Amino acid sequence: MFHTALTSADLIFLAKGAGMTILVTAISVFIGTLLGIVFGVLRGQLGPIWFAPVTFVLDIFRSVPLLIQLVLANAFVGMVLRLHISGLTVACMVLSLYTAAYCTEIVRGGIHAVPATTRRAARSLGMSWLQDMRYIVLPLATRIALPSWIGLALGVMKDSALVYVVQVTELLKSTQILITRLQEPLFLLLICGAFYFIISFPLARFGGYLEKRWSND
Amino acid sequence: MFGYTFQWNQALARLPKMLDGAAVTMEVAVLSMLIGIALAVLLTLLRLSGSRPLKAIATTWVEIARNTPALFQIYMAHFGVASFGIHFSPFTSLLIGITFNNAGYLAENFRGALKAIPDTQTRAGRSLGMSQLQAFRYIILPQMLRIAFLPMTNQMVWAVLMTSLGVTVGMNTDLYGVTQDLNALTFRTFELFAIAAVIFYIITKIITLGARLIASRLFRY
Amino acid sequence: MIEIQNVHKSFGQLEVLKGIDLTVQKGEVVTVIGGSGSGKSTLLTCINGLEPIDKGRILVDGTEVHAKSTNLNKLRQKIGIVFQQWNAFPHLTVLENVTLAPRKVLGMGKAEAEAIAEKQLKHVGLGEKLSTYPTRLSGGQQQRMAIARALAMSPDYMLFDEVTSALDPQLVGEVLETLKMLAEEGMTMICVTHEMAFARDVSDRVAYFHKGIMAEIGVPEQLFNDPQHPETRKFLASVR
Amino acid sequence: MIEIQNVHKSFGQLEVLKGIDLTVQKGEVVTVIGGSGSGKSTLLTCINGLEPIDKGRILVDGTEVHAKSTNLNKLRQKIGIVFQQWNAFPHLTVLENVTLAPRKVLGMGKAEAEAIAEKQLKHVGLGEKLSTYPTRLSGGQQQRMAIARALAMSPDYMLFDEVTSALDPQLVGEVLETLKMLAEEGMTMICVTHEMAFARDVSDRVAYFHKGIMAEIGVPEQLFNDPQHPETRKFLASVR
Amino acid sequence: ADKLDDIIASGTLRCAVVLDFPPMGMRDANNEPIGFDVDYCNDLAKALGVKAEIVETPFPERIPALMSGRVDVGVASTSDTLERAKTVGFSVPYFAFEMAVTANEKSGIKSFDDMKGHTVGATAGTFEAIALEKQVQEWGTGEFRPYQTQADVFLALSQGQIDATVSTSTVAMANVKTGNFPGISVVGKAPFDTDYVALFTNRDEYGLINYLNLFVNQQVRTGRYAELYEKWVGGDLPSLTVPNAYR
Ligand SMILES: Nc1ncnc2c1ncn2[C@@H]1O[C@H](COP(=O)(O)OP(=O)(O)OP(=O)(O)O)[C@@H](O)[C@H]1O
Ligand SMILES: Nc1ncnc2c1ncn2[C@@H]1O[C@H](COP(=O)(O)OP(=O)(O)OP(=O)(O)O)[C@@H](O)[C@H]1O
Ligand SMILES: [Mg+2]
Ligand SMILES: [Mg+2]
Repeated sequence: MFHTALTSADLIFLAKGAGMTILVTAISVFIGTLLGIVFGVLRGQLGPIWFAPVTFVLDIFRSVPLLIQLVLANAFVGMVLRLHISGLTVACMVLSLYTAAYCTEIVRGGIHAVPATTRRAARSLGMSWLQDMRYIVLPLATRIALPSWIGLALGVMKDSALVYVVQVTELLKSTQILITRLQEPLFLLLICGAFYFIISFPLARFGGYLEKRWSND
Repeated sequence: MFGYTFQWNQALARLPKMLDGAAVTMEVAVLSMLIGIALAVLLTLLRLSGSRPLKAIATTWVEIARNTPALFQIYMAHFGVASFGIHFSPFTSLLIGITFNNAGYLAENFRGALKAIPDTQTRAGRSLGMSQLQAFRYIILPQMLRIAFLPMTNQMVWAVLMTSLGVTVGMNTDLYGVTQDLNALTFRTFELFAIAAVIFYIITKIITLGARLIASRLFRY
Repeated sequence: MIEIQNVHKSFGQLEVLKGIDLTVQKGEVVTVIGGSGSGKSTLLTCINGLEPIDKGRILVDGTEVHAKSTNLNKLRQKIGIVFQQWNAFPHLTVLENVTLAPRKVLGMGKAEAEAIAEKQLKHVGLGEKLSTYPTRLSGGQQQRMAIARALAMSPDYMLFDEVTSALDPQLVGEVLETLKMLAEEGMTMICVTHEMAFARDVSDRVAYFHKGIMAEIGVPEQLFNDPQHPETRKFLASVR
Repeated sequence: MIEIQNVHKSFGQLEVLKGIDLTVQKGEVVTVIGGSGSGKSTLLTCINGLEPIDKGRILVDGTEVHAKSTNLNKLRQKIGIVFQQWNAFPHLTVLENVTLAPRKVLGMGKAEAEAIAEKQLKHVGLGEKLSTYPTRLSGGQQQRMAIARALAMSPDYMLFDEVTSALDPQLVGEVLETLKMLAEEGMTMICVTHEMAFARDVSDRVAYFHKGIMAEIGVPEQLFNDPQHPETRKFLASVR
Repeated sequence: ADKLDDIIASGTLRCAVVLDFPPMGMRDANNEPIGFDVDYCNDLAKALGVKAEIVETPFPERIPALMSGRVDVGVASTSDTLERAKTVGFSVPYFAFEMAVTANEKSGIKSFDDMKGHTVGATAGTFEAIALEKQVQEWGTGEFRPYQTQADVFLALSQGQIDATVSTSTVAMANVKTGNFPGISVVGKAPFDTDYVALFTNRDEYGLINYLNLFVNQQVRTGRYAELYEKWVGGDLPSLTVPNAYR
């Protein structure tokens, strides 16, 4: 195949970058999803009007390039608030809210898709709001929302390539560093692309499979 | 309360330059959408075609576009393909990268939209004497575009946001590139990028509202 | 005893119930008929407190449904309700559909809940379908499951809202049979229905609703054979 | 003249048509009845070449439908077909639905196509709905529009596949009236239908399909009053 | 307490260093940071009696990194322009660059003026990028492309995406020497002003700026500056003072 100057140390370096990508993604998706669930449920309870301020704020996260969000958050936290927070933290904060913005819509859609009559039936049996949420809405909404959620999580993983601007050395940045030293751009880029693909592709397919299976019954 | 003195005048004085940048951003986004839609229709047709190699090419395109970061795709369009001696300007590289991404995502949307159109529609067209292509052109395509209109609007928004990644391939005329250049000159990071953020926000709002307007005029059924 | 006293109810501008009075005794079967949009469904959802009311009051065994102090979840345990649209919980098996509320609401143990559920499911003729998912059931079977699900809470009252109107004609019979059986066993029931034969056979009294008013109420023979209100006459003529 | 000669057709393992012979003369109205899955729809889609056949041949005015050399698009212009499922083009107005094929297939000018379309739409009673979108039409109106759309191509033959079976009962009449009118005007028609009264009134001949076989064919009086085949008898008993 | 106190109290000095800017900042075979700026930061930390922490920052992110408190001091070959001094506080210059033109041999460019009409590039946000972009605008022909990192510039140059670049001569020499970029060579000087670069920190940290000034002075006085220059660059030691001017 290729003749390459890539050493095992370099591979470990790349692996560290990949680890950082996964770490940032995992933290952000976890927090973002929790927030998304809270916001999504609240929206359902409060209605669109009362929830409008939150909707507006969340909408900003979907309307401004992530790169700018990161640069701005970084500048704001450090320059304006003068808080000493690591780049990793800023990256996770921004990505979490970014995730939450999309996740709120997914959760709302999932809850909305549970027929009102089914929920009425649950309440008529004497179940409380919480029981209805827990035993009826949660399992049903999950089926509807899970495929989109998988798509979102993978999207966040891909978008996490931008956190290099807050000095977090994730996979793509690690690749660029190695390109600097080894000057084998195509080969290194292919390794990097393959990594994203190998994680993303099967999961995306799995999401598609779930969607198909659950939409059938 | 802040330990930082905002100097908005400094940044606002550069607003005209940033608006020029916004125009370039729109240019890239619109072009990438137009070409992207055409390519996506083509990819959709290829995926429907009986030919295995054509199907494989289309599927590979769609899956790579959807499963790797856009930043990676743009970087690849500039530095990756240059390893073969093919050189694109930053503008072209960015356009290629975003278009590649758009086409992949849109093709997937179109496929979903197609599934929602019953076969009987094609049958009805064919029984009126239309050829396969006529039935697609006059009956399926308009319905497909309608169903996929919302996803297309979202993709347009993403295309605008993706232009910010052009800086990695040396782009400095788009909104993000201009902002970054100005930042290098003045170091007023917060003010400049905040203004850029507002401009991006306004652009995306115009797109979504415009799309709604177009949809209400276009799709009256 | 269910006492409905001068109940008014609007959705926004639209006045759907314009002062309804009706008392249903223990063991009585009251059937409600009337045109679409006359407020029949709304009345049922008011009785078990799913909808608030604007004026008047509803008492169930003396408890005021819409009083602030009323524990609705508790009250609803004694009022079973089955709706027109099948609303099986699609992610649970038939048995789980029926045991869910007894276990989570009444805090019953699994074994006990399952014993009750099996009994009720056999009662409605679904003894063979315990571990089937509702999506695999016909509409009629789904409705009977919904009845069993309500019965598993041992309610004192049952409300039925056009439980057969979304069914294919050949499935209507099996569900009506189940209702008839319940009536014969002495369950107190309010049935909204479009099945006139059923109303005539099973009810103690039949009420005719017209545009938010209870235009007429009486024993079946009288109401069907000698309707007093001109609207009742029109309605009966149209459905025959 | 439509000549169907020993036509066989399978979907995979399933043999759907097992040797059908039928000749329809100019001006004749043939009705096809039969149980679900007996191959009625399949036969119609074979006649206009939407489905290939395995054996036998179909001639329309002497042209073999499934010959390689046949220009199907051209052939289909003389065979109008209307399906059970409404297949209005939802993105076009009623007028555009009807003018599309004349303009794109026949290359007609806009004015000419619209004149023809308006005439046909008036003919089926939709003269007032020209600029409405089909989603705003009732099912019966949609079917009548589909008929006008087919007629606008000035076909010599019309095939109807259970055009009323997806309709609400009160809408069936208006569509059958339209068919009757066409029949009276001398259109050559093959109608698949479940409406026995219609078959009896309008057809010159009625064919009974059973499991891919044309079990019986005859004039309506004979087929309905004195069916020869035991399956025909069974079928007629079941639909009465 | 001011920042100087904070640093001493925390026991760590965090320096923003650009690591794709050889020989000032780069990575060795183990991908560990090395270079002139890295050593300079270590010296500063030693003087303060604390541990040094190298924070890699691309050129465009140097100031945000400082402002966001992610680093204490920039040791990042930062030109001390007046425009920037409105935002951050600079020390006296600690290094001075001559600007050199590096060209792809295929382009036929032999001098700075030959670049007219060609596609040229430089690292976004640097002194030379700003000057070169202005020059291209004055020429009125050709194209200027800013890349995010110095590495991308040389990658683009060797791939033939750009024909020439202006960079600090030290960087140009170091990159050509690595042999990573076949077909490029340093063809001459660029007639830009000498690029004096300074350490920087927050504008209002006078105590720390004072300390930095003294530290730079000490580095020269003790010969450490010459030593590091010999180690990483070699050749004639550039003067850090400006004739006929204070400071
Ligand atoms: N949640 C609601 N919000 C607004 N309007 C409602 C709501 N529920 C019912 N309505 C309106 O109240 C009126 C009475 O509705 P209701 O469902 O009680 O009628 P009904 O007698 O049950 O009719 P049907 O026989 O069609 O079921 C209708 O006009 C209906 O549109
Ligand atoms: N495209 C197809 N692929 C596979 N099987 C098919 C297809 N179309 C029809 N069939 C099968 O062929 C058989 C005959 O179908 P057809 O639609 O011709 O029946 P039909 O007489 O029109 O019935 P119905 O009265 O229900 O419309 C059925 O068993 C059907 O499932
Ligand atoms: Mg109702
Ligand atoms: Mg059929």
